[in-house]
Amino acid sequence: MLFLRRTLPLLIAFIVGTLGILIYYIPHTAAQDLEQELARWDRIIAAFAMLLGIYSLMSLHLNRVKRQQGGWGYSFLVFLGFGLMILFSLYNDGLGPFKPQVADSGPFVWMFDNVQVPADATMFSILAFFIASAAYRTFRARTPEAAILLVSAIIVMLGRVPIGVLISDWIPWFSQWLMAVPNLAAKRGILLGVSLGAIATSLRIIFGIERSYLGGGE
Amino acid sequence: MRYILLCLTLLFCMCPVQAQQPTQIQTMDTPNDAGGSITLTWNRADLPPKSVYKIAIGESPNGPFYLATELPTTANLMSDDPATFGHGDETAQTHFFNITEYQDTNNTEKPLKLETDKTYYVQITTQLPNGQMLPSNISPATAIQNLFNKTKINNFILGTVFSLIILIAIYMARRHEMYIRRIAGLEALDEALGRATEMGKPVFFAHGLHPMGSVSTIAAVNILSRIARRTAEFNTELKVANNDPIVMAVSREVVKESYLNAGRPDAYNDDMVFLAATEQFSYAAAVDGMMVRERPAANIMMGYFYAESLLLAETGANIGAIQIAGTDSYTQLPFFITTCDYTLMGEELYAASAYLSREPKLMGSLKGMDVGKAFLLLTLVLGTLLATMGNQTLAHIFTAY
Amino acid sequence: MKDFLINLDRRFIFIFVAIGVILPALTTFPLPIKPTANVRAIYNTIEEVAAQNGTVLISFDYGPGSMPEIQPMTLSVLRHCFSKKVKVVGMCLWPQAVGLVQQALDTTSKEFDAQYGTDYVFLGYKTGMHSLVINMGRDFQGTYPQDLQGNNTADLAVTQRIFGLKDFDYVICLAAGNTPDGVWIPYGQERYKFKFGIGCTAVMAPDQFPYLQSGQMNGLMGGLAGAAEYEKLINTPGTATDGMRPQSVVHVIIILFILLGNTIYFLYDRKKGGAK
Amino acid sequence: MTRDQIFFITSLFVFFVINIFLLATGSLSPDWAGLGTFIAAGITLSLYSFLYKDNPLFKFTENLYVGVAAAYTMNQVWYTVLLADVINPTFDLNGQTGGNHEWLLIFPVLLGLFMLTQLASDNISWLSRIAFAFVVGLGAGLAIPRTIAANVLAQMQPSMQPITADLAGFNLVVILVGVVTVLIYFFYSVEHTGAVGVASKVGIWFLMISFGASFGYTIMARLSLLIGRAGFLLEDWLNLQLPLF
Repeated sequence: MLFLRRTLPLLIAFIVGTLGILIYYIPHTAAQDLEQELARWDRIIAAFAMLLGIYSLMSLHLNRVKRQQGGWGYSFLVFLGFGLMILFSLYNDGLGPFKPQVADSGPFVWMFDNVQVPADATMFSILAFFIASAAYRTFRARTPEAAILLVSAIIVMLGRVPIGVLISDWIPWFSQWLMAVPNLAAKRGILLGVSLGAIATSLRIIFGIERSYLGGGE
Repeated sequence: MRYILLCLTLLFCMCPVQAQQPTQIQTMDTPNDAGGSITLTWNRADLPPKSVYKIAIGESPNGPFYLATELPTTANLMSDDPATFGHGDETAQTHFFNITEYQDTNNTEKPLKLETDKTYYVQITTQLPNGQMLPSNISPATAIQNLFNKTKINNFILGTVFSLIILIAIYMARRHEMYIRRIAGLEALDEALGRATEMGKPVFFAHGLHPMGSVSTIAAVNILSRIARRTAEFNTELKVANNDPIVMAVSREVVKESYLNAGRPDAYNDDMVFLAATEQFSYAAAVDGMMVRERPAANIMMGYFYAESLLLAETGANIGAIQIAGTDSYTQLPFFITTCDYTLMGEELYAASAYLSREPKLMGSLKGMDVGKAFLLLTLVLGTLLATMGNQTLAHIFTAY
Repeated sequence: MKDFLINLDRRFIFIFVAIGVILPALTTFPLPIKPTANVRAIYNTIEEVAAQNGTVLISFDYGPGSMPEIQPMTLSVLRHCFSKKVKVVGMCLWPQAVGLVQQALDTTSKEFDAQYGTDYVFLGYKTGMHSLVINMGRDFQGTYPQDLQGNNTADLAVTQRIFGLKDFDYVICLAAGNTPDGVWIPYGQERYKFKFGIGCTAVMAPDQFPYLQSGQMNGLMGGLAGAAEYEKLINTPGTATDGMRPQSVVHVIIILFILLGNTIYFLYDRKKGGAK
Repeated sequence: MTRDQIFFITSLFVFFVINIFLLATGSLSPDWAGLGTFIAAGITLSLYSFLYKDNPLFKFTENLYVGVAAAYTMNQVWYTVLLADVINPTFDLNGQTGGNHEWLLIFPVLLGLFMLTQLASDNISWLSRIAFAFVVGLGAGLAIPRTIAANVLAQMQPSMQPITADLAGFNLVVILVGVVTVLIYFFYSVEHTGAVGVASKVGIWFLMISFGASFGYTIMARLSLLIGRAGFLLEDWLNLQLPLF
């Protein structure tokens, strides 16, 4: 039984991982067809992974209601919103769930346009207010590094907006230079470092050194 | 004297040479592909403008030949495709063409695709503007499926070498101690915890929004275990606000273990590690509310944060708490840098985790990546110097074909 | 006065920002919008594709949270393509983009009388991210046998002769996340070497410059300013151009806040020893 | 009645008065679209109430939104993948797969169902590890050669160009110095003292300029989102014909 719980997953990760690497270098159609099939399987499993995300969100709220943890009353709203939207999704503007989805009319689209879009858009726009208050109260040049950061931010902000052009033609040019040279250099340095890190992590996964992604204890 | 001789010879070969049929013809399977294509190469010749190369292909040496393509005499030089033909000087003097299909004159609705593992016969004819045709001799070729893409040889070598370095480094890290430079962020962390003890106020900790499987959350939990040990020793109140039940469960284990190792099992209770809220903004609002009420002396944020980083850091700064942050989310780093006293940037979060946990897989990876960075760094400098002196070979080696 | 300035209530600043956004939106004052080279590169590439009446693939990877920045780009690029008879294939790597793109397609196709199936096709969302790009890279019609409405892609005029990513004349990615540098470049552009341009939120714009210089990307529209520049190029001003007025004013307000905050910090706050 | 409750009720009352006024003047149409704009404006304002204080109205709307968003994602996953890529090809439901049934799809579906067992009881949740091993292992394998090609090689070559004696050459030198010093900053085997210390100091300056750029751009992005919502409230809801003056 231990083979199934521990060794089999690591074996699968090793086989599938090494295949993923080697196929990149092999143009032969047999290898390319295998890569296509593996990628196709990956897409279908990814769909179930998204269902897992939704399923765990729902069970989280279910547990909150069962144990009446803080704010459990609001979890009913999650179920309300979810249930209503699922109903409209199945209704699919009259065609039912086994026909292609109707994306330009019907109650499902109405709910998306008038509940999800305003909520999601507003949620992110709240940050503009917090940025403004932080700009005044907390963004301090505490250290020389933070000072460089703030000066660079101010130049870039002025350069990207028409008012910068009105002040002087140099600002947009200098702001563009800041983006295309020092910013590029730092981002390329970070990118090279992060890429080596990503390769190291991938290697640890393939060779079974990294196991935390399997989750669920030993 | 020698100089004049040189001019004469030059003069001699400048005069219009009598045009002849294509020379140095070679046909071969097109490399680095899954078959279905034959490559034809022939020498570039000085031909009057508007002359054309016609390439014909047939299934038997003397059987019907069909037109594959017509090319102007200036097109398709080998130097256009360095991935396959390299960067030699001769590439600018030779033409090439990949034949993948031809037009069968009797059934004309769709061009016929070349079949793999079948021998075809190829002939190239120079057609001068006056219509004169100069055919070359016929040469056979067979398209086959290749097993290795030679244009990716630099990618393959770089990948294999770097992988070996990482795996060997991890293997060595298991055998004996490895040196890592001291991480300034961790000193700042100890100083902050010391200050919190003097002021007798709690220490807050937040993990970011990533799930337990993510590298950033693992690093955050490693750092939490060290903080918990310090708060156990200094008898300072620790509060860990979570937004993910699994991360909360793991954090409870880690904090309980740290209190045990510090010999203070009695000081630990489960309420120190709690679920503040599940959604991003409610989580930030809940933690902000607690911070304003309990006025912690230190606010520590480690892990992968999203837009809520600003809400937490701004409130922390306003209640005067010492703030230490560490994140590999590069979009949130600027907000931490301008609001916190010390920020672990990007990979420093992983380095701190390795420094604390001394886990072989983390130490080995870090050392292996250092070797990789040193190699890339030196190559860049050397490559630029050589390129400035006109030698592009290093730059050509490090090109993604 | 000093104490009032130092611990100014956060909500007072919120009101100030709200006014800074609403007032300029109510008025109109001319602001010079000069398209930069990176935005012009996308415009020119679409013009080239129009010259050989080619087909463009647009990947919409954003949600309502980034709509104010990316939706104007979607509208401008679609208007540009439809006005020049460039065939458009739309797809999404983010699920929430489907509803937003459907709206944009409906409005712009009516404006230019673009017919579904002959001028544009919308494939909707599929899971898989990198795996999806690997699949469609080599076998486009196998990955998308049907479009969002259920028609066979093999029968639609736009997608009939598209068998892989190399058959597209230009690939544009309008993204709020890291799908351009995390998915499209390593899993698509790296192998099929197609011309690749992107429009992204201002948050992601600075990270794209290494790819612009290396030639992996040939154009970039960054944030609302990028959208406004593109609207200027196709001279149909829209929400982005209107948004530039409040954007300019609020930028100045934020910059003044930072400067004011720091002067107070250096004059008074530092002695109090908030932090070292 | 606390100050907050009074403030809450008056703002609710004001909101309804405005809507009745809009309905009366015909700028809010009495059909589904009009109702939609009304609800959208209500949601926008109730979420903005978070700026005053985290309150029940905000939690009400946020949780409702979480439920709707989860169902929307599920809808896309069902229609465009499970139905279109699994059920139709397997059972030839829409008759567009030429009669052949792809029974081989049972394997990815099985692995997908294995993944769902992660939340089930312990004695079968280990099945999810097989599915995770496949997905994470394949992802790691596919990533390595492409990361080398797109993020290492393709980024090295443009930084190894000949230095010319003009602005372009100067830029290349600055970029080279920046990349090299940033790599040195993220170096852990050598103490940051002496020459390495100076190099990492220069590296931090480059990092700070690039973080400043990201910081400025992020501020621009968040402000654009606010401008977008203000545009919705002013033009779509209040139906003001801008510009007023």
